Amino acid sequence: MRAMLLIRAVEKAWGDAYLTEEITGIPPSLSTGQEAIAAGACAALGDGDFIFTTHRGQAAQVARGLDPKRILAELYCRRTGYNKGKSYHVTDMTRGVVGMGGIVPAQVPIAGGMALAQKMRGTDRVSLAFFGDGASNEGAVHEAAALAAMWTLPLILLCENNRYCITQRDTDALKGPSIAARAAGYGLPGVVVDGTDPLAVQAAVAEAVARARAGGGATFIEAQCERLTGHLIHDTQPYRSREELESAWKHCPILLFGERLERERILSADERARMNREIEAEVAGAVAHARTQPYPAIHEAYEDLWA
Amino acid sequence: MRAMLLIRAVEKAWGDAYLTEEITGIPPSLSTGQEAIAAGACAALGDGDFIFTTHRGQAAQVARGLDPKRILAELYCRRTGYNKGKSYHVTDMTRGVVGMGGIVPAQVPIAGGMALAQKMRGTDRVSLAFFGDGASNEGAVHEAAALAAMWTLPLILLCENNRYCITQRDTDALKGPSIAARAAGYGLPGVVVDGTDPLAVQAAVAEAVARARAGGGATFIEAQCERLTGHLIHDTQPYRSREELESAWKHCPILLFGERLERERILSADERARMNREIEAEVAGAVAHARTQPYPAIHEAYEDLWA
Amino acid sequence: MFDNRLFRPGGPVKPEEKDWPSFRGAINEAMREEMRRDPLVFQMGEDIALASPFGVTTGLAKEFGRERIRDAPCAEVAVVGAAVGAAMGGMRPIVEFQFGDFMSVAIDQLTHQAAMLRYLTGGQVSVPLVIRLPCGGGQGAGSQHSQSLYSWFAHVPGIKVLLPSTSMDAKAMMKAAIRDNNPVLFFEHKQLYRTRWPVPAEFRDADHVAELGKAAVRRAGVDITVVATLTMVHHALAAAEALAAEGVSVEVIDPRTLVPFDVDTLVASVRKTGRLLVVDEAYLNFGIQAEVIATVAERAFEALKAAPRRLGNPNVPVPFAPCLQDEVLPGRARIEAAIRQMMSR
Amino acid sequence: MFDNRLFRPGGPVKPEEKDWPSFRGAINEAMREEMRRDPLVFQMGEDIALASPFGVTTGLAKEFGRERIRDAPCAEVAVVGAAVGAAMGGMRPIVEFQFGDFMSVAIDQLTHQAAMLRYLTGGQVSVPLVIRLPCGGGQGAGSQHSQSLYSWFAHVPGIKVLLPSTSMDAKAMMKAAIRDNNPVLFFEHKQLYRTRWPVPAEFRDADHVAELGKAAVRRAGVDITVVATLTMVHHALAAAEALAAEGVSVEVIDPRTLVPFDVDTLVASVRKTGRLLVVDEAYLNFGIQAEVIATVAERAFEALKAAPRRLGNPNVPVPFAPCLQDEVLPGRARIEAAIRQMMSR
Ligand SMILES: Cc1ncc(C[n+]2csc(CCOP(=O)(O)OP(=O)(O)O)c2C)c(N)n1
Ligand SMILES: Cc1ncc(C[n+]2csc(CCOP(=O)(O)OP(=O)(O)O)c2C)c(N)n1
Ligand SMILES: [Mg+2]
Ligand SMILES: [Mg+2]
Repeated sequence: MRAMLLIRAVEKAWGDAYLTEEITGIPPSLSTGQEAIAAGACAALGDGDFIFTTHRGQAAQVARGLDPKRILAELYCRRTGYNKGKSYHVTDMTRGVVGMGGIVPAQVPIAGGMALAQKMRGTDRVSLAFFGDGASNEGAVHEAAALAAMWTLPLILLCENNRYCITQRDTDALKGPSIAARAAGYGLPGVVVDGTDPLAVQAAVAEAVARARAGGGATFIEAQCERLTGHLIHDTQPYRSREELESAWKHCPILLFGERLERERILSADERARMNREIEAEVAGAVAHARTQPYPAIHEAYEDLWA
Repeated sequence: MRAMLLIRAVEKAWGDAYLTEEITGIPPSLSTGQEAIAAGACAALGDGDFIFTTHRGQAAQVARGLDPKRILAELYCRRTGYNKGKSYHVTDMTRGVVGMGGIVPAQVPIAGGMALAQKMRGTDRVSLAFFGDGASNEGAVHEAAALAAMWTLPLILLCENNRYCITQRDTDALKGPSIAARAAGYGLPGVVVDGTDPLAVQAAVAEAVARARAGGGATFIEAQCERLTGHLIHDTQPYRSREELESAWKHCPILLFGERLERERILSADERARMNREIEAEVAGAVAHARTQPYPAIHEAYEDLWA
Repeated sequence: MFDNRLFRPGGPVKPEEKDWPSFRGAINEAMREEMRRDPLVFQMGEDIALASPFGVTTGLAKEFGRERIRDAPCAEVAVVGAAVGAAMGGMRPIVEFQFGDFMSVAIDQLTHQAAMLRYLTGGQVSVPLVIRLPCGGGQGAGSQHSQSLYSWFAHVPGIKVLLPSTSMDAKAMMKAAIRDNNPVLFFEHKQLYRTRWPVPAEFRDADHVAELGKAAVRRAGVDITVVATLTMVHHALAAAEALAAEGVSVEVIDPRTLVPFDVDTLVASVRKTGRLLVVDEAYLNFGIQAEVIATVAERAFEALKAAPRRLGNPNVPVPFAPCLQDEVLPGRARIEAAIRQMMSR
Repeated sequence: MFDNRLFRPGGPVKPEEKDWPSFRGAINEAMREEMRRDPLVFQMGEDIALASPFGVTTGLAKEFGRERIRDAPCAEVAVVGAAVGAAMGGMRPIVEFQFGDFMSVAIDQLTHQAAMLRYLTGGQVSVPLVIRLPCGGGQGAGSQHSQSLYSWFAHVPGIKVLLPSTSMDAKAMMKAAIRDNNPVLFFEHKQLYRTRWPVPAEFRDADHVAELGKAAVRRAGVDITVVATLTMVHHALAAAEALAAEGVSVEVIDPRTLVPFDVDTLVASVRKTGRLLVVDEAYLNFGIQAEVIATVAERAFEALKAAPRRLGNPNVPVPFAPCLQDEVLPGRARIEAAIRQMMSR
């Protein structure tokens, strides 16, 4: 729960910074509605594992325990951000988080390569690639899935089906029974899971992790959810009806999980509110931190290209 | 039967020309063992339809009724060849034959585009793309299949599974139940057919053609056979055991179909031998023709680039 | 250093600009007119029907329907391939990429198929298609959304490469691209989309089509030739104005097309001025700037009075942080400095 | 016109050549030594274990096993991606393409991922990988199997580009490529594979590694500088011999690496000779030839006595028919003619 609330708070801070023109550039892409996937998936991973994120990657970065201060510093283009202001695809190799997403879904074959490295080096680490429903139609996913099957790689292909590829509805672009149904064609296990339920996602990923660690190879998971906000922050989703959006919001994972925790008397509404206040304070602190951080110096434009 | 014998004779002529060093350059890729697929598929197509061939495309060119004289003239690099000596991917737009194959399997998305053009122009023509088992792992096939499903294109994806991608056995590279099994993931019908039986191939393609003409969209067909000769003519297949090759030759489509026609008293062994002699004479004539044709003039190197 | 203030991509329209067509509007109008004229013209691209990424296709789906303005899936190999096949089948496709950088995933379909198929088949097919590639930096969009990769495509045979810099050219060149029987890449600098430009009367003439392969002399001068493309044309013009006050007369040449390339206008200019500066956002090493210099060195060697120079991205990815981004993009200030230095020798 | 007889790709080995290592054997030996030295080095490629397309990996699977010599499927995006990811995971992959042209399907993984990831992450990762790209024409292999596309890759930041032309360089540069911590493209001209070259003693030294970024002066001369790569080095040397008889002293420079590029050796040579001819099989327009000329025009303008010139493929696909193919490739005869013409002015 905490992870999901923190994700939403960090993203809100980023979105606000853009809307108030504190930061400029490419508009933020929020994962509102998808928080349970990142939270569930990261909860199933161990310390040495790797994740490869998308253009909508903040949820996973936060869920993997990265420091909101340094995430926001990056999004504020500061030199103390994780990537020194070089890109907003936040990366922290010490936590196995590789930020990608400029090219959809180039991270998937690379995650396969990381899995290959782990296998060849004899570790039991797994590599998990996030990608979207739209991305699933790209050849890169196909090739990476086939290779993972062929080489029995410890890879998890985690498709976040948030129903949209920008303005294109998944049902317009995908005519099979599900995206995970494609897994069978590669000889991989394919699983569809409720992406609004962090525990369901965690369970599915945990099973995939266990399979991978045991040398059983890759798993293709499709976590279905709803994209509640626009593709980018300035997208007001005119291509979706009011009814569609209203019903989508009923699938808000924070809402659903909050209700459930209340129902199951694990976390009361009050406790949740308190948790949220703490988180908001933490994020406000992170924003304040980011704002005071220095911008990169000009000469840094020429650094970090060559090893 | 005639088509299959003619294919093999034309290819033999090409192979011989290379082995005797009459022609140089990239070694010929013969489709020995695969003749039934081209013969069956082309028999199911109508006059206005289109086929997109592979690097192993002579079988389909011959089966589609192209003139062996001009095919061989092209392979002999003469200016009266179909492509004026510019490439060995023999093309004849008047017969809807597009020769491709330099880049595996770039022809598949393009065949999809031809299908789109036919659909938009309101014709009932279909577009058929050949590609191999190895090629099926390329992203281009995935993307084209998904697009064909999405736009209900009159396209036939005809995978010739000859068991090998150069030296790589299909079972090493493909871990699903079959290549056609991938079709389901796109929401396309997928069919596995015996690629050594021309009538079975013809029936499967005819059904796909009927579906496409009726507006029912694309079909994915996998025709399974054996590659009897090497990947290229100089490949002696040291990576295959003698037993494997011997058992593969039992699947020679010409042998099998010949036996069947004999059994069913449609074509006796004598008649077949006569047919073959006629064909050999025809091909010998085509070779003689090709040899006498002029080479392109130097200035032709600079022609045909811009429209 | 890139001077973002030179264009106001946002902000209110100034009174005098009211009747000037915007750059993106000009492309839209060209496509609209050509789609009206020729029912074989159609478009494919991600989100072009419902929410055109940069507003270039806005309104077209309403007029022409979703069959001719086709929302494409995120599958660029299939989409470019579909364009190649459709073109061979007699259609005239236009493909939009959201960012031109993404062409990186579909280059084979462009350079080995679209561009080569006519040659390979001995002239049996033609492949009339237009690919629209938003390019350029300055929007803080990061390394993979800010590039100007035309040097790649101008290098290989069979592809026309267009770089419009004004509304008039955007319209007339787009019309020429659509009517051309070859694969054409149409690069659209994102910083230009919302700019507005005064246009001559023929802008309104639906039959006015640009002749491809003619450079424009944007400003006549006698001391130095500056060759610039896209936004850099305007940076160069601003620099030229500033230098005019110092008594330096700058000629600004906008090649407009890289393939075909107008060697004659370039050579004539350098024969007059004797000095050459080439400015482009492309990566500097092995970029189009080198070709311009090499062409002049070969064809107008005796006319050169001083070493030619070039400006461009100094071969690093365009960084995300605006302060770093602006550092690696050329612009008015750098052009002025370079000209001053060249004139002082 | 391309002179195929300059190298005998087939045919019996001449007696004096017996102890000379072949070009492909040199690459093989470099990879073997490095794989022995460093267990993290491994290879992926189509058919590299069982029937190496050009024989470069022959025998390696036997020594190192099928895990380290991995037969890859026909899926170049996945394979290059696997190399990038494996490199980030601490391995040192070498990838073979059967023909370098096929890189066209996987460029994004190279230029936007392998080359950019270090920069984008602020230096957190490094991507040590080698991609071997057989290139060049002359074998009658057709338009999509005969190209020399390094101009593309030298243009974008983050990739080293190597063009070895002798057995010694092939070995020492391959070793340097494997030990380098950046993405490296290793272009192998197919006409060179079976050629044999005399080598100095350090060829046998497993610790001898080339310093990347140092051009070789293949022949000293005072009248004209010829810059040539790969097979063209040898065509240029043959032309130089012929011209020596006519009293023309030709200096032949082999840059060996395009990125990093040795500007100093080039400039020093032209300062001495005053004349420059650049020869390469690359398409001429917007190709690497232009960069060499532009560099000299910028850095050694005053030294130039005559207009520089360049030879290359005149921007058509390499046709299938040998007679047409030979027409579009440069070679010894054209080099001689160009030099004669340049000296006669
Ligand atoms: C190769 C490539 N094509 C297109 C894009 C443009 N693009 C950026 S995000 C996006 C949407 C992808 O949709 P999906 O995979 O469903 O992810 P979501 O945005 O829904 O998280 C697209 C098409 C890109 N970045 N790269
Ligand atoms: C993109 C690309 N990768 C690799 C190759 C090299 N290649 C040529 S033919 C071939 C074999 C393809 O196998 P398959 O699709 O099964 O066809 P087959 O040769 O068996 O007919 C390969 C890998 C190529 N031409 N293009
Ligand atoms: Mg989505
Ligand atoms: Mg095969």
